[in-house]
Amino acid sequence: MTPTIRIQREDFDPAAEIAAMSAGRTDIGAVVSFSGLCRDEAGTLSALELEHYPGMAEAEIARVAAEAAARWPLMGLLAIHRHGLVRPGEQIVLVLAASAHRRAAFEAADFMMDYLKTRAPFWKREHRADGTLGGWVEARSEDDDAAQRWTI
Amino acid sequence: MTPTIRIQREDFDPAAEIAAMSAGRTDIGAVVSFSGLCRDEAGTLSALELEHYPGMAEAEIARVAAEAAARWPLMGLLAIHRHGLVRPGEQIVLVLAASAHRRAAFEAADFMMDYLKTRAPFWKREHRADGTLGGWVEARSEDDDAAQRWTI
Amino acid sequence: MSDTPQAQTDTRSVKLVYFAWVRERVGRPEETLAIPASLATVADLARWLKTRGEGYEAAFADETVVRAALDHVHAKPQAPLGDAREIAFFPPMTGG
Amino acid sequence: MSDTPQAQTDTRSVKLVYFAWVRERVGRPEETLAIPASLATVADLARWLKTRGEGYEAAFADETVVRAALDHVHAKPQAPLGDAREIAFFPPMTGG
Repeated sequence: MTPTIRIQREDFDPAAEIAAMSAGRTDIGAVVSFSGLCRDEAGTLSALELEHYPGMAEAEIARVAAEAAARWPLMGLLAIHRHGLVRPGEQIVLVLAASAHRRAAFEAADFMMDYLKTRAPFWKREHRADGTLGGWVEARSEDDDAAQRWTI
Repeated sequence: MTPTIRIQREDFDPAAEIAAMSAGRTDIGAVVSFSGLCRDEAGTLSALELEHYPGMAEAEIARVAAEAAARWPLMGLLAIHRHGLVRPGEQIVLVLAASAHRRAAFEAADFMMDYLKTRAPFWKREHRADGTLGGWVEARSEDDDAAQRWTI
Repeated sequence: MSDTPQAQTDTRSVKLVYFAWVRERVGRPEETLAIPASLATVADLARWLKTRGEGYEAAFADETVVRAALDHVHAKPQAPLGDAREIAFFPPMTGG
Repeated sequence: MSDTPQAQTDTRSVKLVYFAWVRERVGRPEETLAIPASLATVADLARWLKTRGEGYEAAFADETVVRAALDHVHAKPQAPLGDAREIAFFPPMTGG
């Protein structure tokens, strides 16, 4: 099982990715998908700008994916993370995990998201609806707490 | 937020359901989907036959969904469960949960699946690849254990 | 009711429905029966059904396995039957 | 190295890259610098950078906040620089 990692400016199609992961296979019992979307923060946000560290972003997500693949019996694992400007309602991140049984698929997807949040080198900055440039989004300590649920 | 519950013989399209749940909304930050698929059990299975208790199936899933909606701040919740004959590689069940933040979406989808497994009145019987009718699938004690992770 | 002498002859009509291997062993998917009004709980009813023949005996052989629902709501063995109109018996669920 | 007298004059060339508000405060996305070979750890390098001007001082004001990576791998403040060719400094990540 080779994880698929993509860092891209373009939007993506979760449906196509889900279909591709299970196409022609009859040993997969569970597919969990997580889609992270840009919220408009009650109308105050016009876009999120996602800066990333090219090279390290791919490498770090690949390391987290390899860790997930070592911990759970996965039949498919995919992570797509966008960079650049993302508008409210648009997708930012997609994680898919497939396994014979649901517990592995749920836990692997949950684990991937916790580690993407705290280890993948991406930084969000707000562009406000009033045309001004907002600040950099601050890391949330609850994200660190979430990642620490997993012993790695 | 009114949960959507569907019990049907026909297949379903997770992509369309995911799209419908977030269409035109800019307050959703996370969508988790779970797709349960029919495995071929290393080629020994030709189909699963799903018997259900009409009326109670809808009512019970609606109760579990209402419990999930009371526990997590959800912006969308959907469960589709098929009955009748399902072939290897085909979908059996779909759960979608949407929220502002990922933790609620993950937990609600996970909770829904644990309770669908142990409380929704569906019974699986195997149709074997050699043409014989297999036995009724036995309930797994680990499914009960999974459901008991949640205090309700 | 069960402590009055006439109670044992009182009956009431309920619809019983069966699923999966309970249905197969009983030999029918549903039936409407006049059950003794003295049956207080789900377990009382299951024990009474067991006396109705081999199929029922096989279905309810292990009383701790068969599950029940009263009017579409899960019910434990000790649950009172109340005025339930439709009573279901079935194996542990295996959906999802 | 740091205990030999000549070490302080030895230098080696590294590529430094900065992201998000660290990049903004430093005033550039990257630079190649000759750094003293005596700098043993990530924290040593951060403290040395802080002496290079106001922008650096602002970027590294709170040493416990800025994160680092050595050749694309996360590194703690006490991590030895080793022979890393590309050293990155950035705020806590907020992707996902």
